[in-house]
Amino acid sequence: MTAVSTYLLTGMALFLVGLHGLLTLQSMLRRIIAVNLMGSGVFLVLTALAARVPDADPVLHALVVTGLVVSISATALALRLHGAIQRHREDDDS
Amino acid sequence: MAIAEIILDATLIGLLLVMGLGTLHTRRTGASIALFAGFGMILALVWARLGAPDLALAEAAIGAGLTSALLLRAASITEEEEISIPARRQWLSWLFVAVVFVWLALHVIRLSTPVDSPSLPNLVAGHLADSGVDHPVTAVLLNFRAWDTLLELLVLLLALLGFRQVARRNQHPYDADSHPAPWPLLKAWSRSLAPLLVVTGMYLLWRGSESAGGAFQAGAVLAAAFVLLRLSGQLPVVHWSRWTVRLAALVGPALFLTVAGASALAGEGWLDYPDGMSTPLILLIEAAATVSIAVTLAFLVSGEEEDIAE
Amino acid sequence: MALLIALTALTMLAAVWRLLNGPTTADRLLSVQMLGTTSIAVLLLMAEWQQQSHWRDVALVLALLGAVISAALVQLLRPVQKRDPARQRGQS
Amino acid sequence: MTLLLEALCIALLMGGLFFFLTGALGLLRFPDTYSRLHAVTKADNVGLGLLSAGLALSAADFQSTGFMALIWLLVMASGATSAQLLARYQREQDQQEPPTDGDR
Amino acid sequence: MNLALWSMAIPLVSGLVLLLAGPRQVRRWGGYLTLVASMASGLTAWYALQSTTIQLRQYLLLGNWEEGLAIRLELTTLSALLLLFTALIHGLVALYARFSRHGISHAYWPLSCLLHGTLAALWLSGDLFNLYVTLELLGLTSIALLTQSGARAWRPALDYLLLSLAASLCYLLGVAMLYGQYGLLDITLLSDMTQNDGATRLALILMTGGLMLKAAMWPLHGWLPAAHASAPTAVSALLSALVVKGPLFILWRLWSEVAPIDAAVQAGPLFAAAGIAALIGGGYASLRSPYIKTLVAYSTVAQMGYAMMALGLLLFWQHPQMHVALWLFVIAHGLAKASLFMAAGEIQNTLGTRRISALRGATQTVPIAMFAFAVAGGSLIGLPPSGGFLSKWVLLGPLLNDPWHWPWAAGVFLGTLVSAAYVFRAVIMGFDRVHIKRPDLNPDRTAQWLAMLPALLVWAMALSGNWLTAWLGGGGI
Repeated sequence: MTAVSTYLLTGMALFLVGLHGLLTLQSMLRRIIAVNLMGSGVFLVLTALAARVPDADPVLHALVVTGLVVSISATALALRLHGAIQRHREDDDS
Repeated sequence: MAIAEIILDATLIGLLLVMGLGTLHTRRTGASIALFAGFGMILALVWARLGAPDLALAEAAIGAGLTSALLLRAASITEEEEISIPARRQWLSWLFVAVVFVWLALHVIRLSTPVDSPSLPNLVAGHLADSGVDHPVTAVLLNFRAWDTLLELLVLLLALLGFRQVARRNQHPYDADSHPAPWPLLKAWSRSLAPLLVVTGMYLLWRGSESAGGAFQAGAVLAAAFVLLRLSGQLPVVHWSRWTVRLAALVGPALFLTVAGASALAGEGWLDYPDGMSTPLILLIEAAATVSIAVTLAFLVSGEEEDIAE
Repeated sequence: MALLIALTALTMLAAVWRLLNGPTTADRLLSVQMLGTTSIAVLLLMAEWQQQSHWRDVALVLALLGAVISAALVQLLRPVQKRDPARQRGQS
Repeated sequence: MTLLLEALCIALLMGGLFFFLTGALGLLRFPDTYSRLHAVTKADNVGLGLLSAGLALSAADFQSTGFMALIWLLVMASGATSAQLLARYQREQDQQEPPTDGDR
Repeated sequence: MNLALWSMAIPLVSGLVLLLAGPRQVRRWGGYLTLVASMASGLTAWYALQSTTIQLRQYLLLGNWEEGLAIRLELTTLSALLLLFTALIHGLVALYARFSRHGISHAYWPLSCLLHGTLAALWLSGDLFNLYVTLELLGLTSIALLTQSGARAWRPALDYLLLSLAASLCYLLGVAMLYGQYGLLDITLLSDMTQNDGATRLALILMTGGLMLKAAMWPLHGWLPAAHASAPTAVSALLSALVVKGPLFILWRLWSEVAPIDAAVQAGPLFAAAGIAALIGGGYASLRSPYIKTLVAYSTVAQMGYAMMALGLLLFWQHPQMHVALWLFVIAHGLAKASLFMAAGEIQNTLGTRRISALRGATQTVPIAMFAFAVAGGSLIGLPPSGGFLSKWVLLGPLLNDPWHWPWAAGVFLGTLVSAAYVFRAVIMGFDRVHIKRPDLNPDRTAQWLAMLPALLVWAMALSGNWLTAWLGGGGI
């Protein structure tokens, strides 16, 4: 059990926890967080794979940087939609 | 020594899992979001532990910083809600997750030994001298796989476009009427913090060609400075309807596309920088990309509402 | 050195406990701040341990962003309590 | 001399660790938000200060020492400011709601 | 190769130009610029297609770096054809959006241009991670387009966004596992290396799951009807005709190139079976739908079943004719679906209701749109001599030769019956002359004719069937 494999497994676990959350949770905010967790899990798998070689694989690091940006932009969009839906509902109620 | 490393790994992984589970399943929204912010910090430590400085920087700025700011802003307009999950079928779904995990784990564990044959890290190291920069991650991002980065900038741009379209007619959650005026202390603090952020952003950009750092990290830090100043009410609302603002958001992808097109027309091919020009071109593109990323992230995080009169 | 790092990291567990159990929002923000400071300490120690200076950059960014977040969020969180729809509409 | 320096360095690092541990303990055990605030900020600032001092002693160059000093100052300032802000925020909350309802 | 790159760059650049220009300018000439861009892109794609007849497979290693290090862009006859198809559909939809009376907001133009460019990048890419980025880009563009119809699209857009993110993360995890095992991202290089072992299969399963979710393939189609039906008409047309085809293309490349051949043969029947389930399930849902646009959206789910079936049988038998059938089908469906959505939108706008019962008497009130609906529907059913017929004919050819394959053929016939049922349900209602629903507005004749245009093209496809089959047959696997 090397450090790399433990982190690989942790990444997988986070991915699954996120997926489970996305599918079972009711609250939209939590589901958005869940998708973020899935992303972190995948990035952890990628980075753990990068750590297998002595000087860490720069290609994988670049891929994760790219992925991080995707995830924040999508999160911002999702949260905006969520907020808009909430306010819309409030307006309808009144 | 080895034992100490195991303790460190175990602590980090334990924290990661506890916070990951907690952020999804704790009852209060506030706790959930605070846990998520902490999760980002731990993740930055994990990247450091795995020898990925670029990721640690990006995570510290984006994951721990901007994403939690986003979530908190969202929570501030959401009613505090307590979630209660029906406990009946809960264990069944977790059992299913556990089974899938074991199945995945059996395959994934085999990947922990490196591949021997054509290994990209060696290729990167071999061509680093020709790439125009000294830092391998920057070389991959802006030279070897520049096409990914170009499309990435478009992703960011499209997120912003989608973001702007939602709730255009509604009022923005953060407007001066519903929030109390910022405390003077906050104002003073942000006035002294913002220049430091700007300097750090510039520093990260400048260091990017030789060491960890680069456009994404620098852009995120600059965006944080902007958000802070906006929140403490020291910057006016930025309007998308001004063409300068649009230009700032577009300059990164536009310049990148221009370089790509020009190199296809006049040079060797799409995104093939001419000899000797790689370093200045990469620096130029990075600087432009930083501006675009900073502006876009600032819009996304501070959630500016704009031209309603349009 | 590694042991020192590990022990410092262990103190984060306390912050997580406080995060999970609250009871007030200020407590949680405080724990996040504590987590941030501890992370910075760990990063500085790692920089010394592995003799690599870029962890200090990370620590700096973390410190800066932590400061931004805790300052900005206090401001953002304030109106939550006031957001009682009926009362708000009554005022406007 | 070097021995003395090393001993001092280790002592400082240990001191830093001690303050982190006490801070954690305070966060766990202190009864209300204000005292926890007090515990965390004090312990964190001193802890990080001692750690950076210890590391600075063994550091090779001035650049890293300067960096650590900057980070420490930043954390201290940020800690002080956000402690202020948090305390005020908490007071605002307490004033709004009866103190018995501490669950917010 | 450069021609194909221009075909991609032209819409991207025009998208950026449109963003930079102020709303007033975009309102004035945005539509025209989009039309010109799609035409120019189509023209370059046409020349690229010509060049592939000389050299079947061209590739470009970006930045002229070594194989494996660089991102590979690939131009085959198929990708050139898809470039042309994208430009064509984009142009047709832009024509409709520009001249229809129920105009579209100015924000539509840059987004549709960027969508076109993204798809072009996807058709050309030969790198697993680059495909991930194009997928994300495609997803976000679709969301941005979707949110144009305002508050009622928010909820479907959010669901779509979250699912699409989860799907791309599944895909990315698969990519990570492949990279972990083989150390490569380049599809062409990977295709020589992959072995049929557990980790590879797992990676393929993860990626397939993600892509099927993105392509709304049965059983992962739940998000599609709400999303596609709530978008503005022109956007629905683009989403249904083009966007779902992107993940399908990646799926095809994955299984026909990356996957080891024995794994592909094992997976084939599963795909085909899911395809039949999609045909029947989607068709039934479409038949039961109370709204016009939902009917059309569910029909996309059903029709993707044919694509999945063709893909599955292609993998199962490795029969090149299935490859032709698959892509003929994609093109025919794209044209027909664009027409169908535009006609549905026109009918809906004119009659002022979304309900399908409003179609009563539509042959009299909105005759041209109704005719377009019927004509496009005819292609979906596969009436000769439409493009839909052509693709089905190619698909059925090998199925009918061998008695053992007849069950699959029966599946196709069953699917045809179901699609006939839901198309005729709407059309027959249109001929009802007793309970005519009077239109709220004057019918917009130009827009109706424009909605008809793709339907006419899909029938014209049968005339050029020889070329298409030759191109696809020659440039295939």
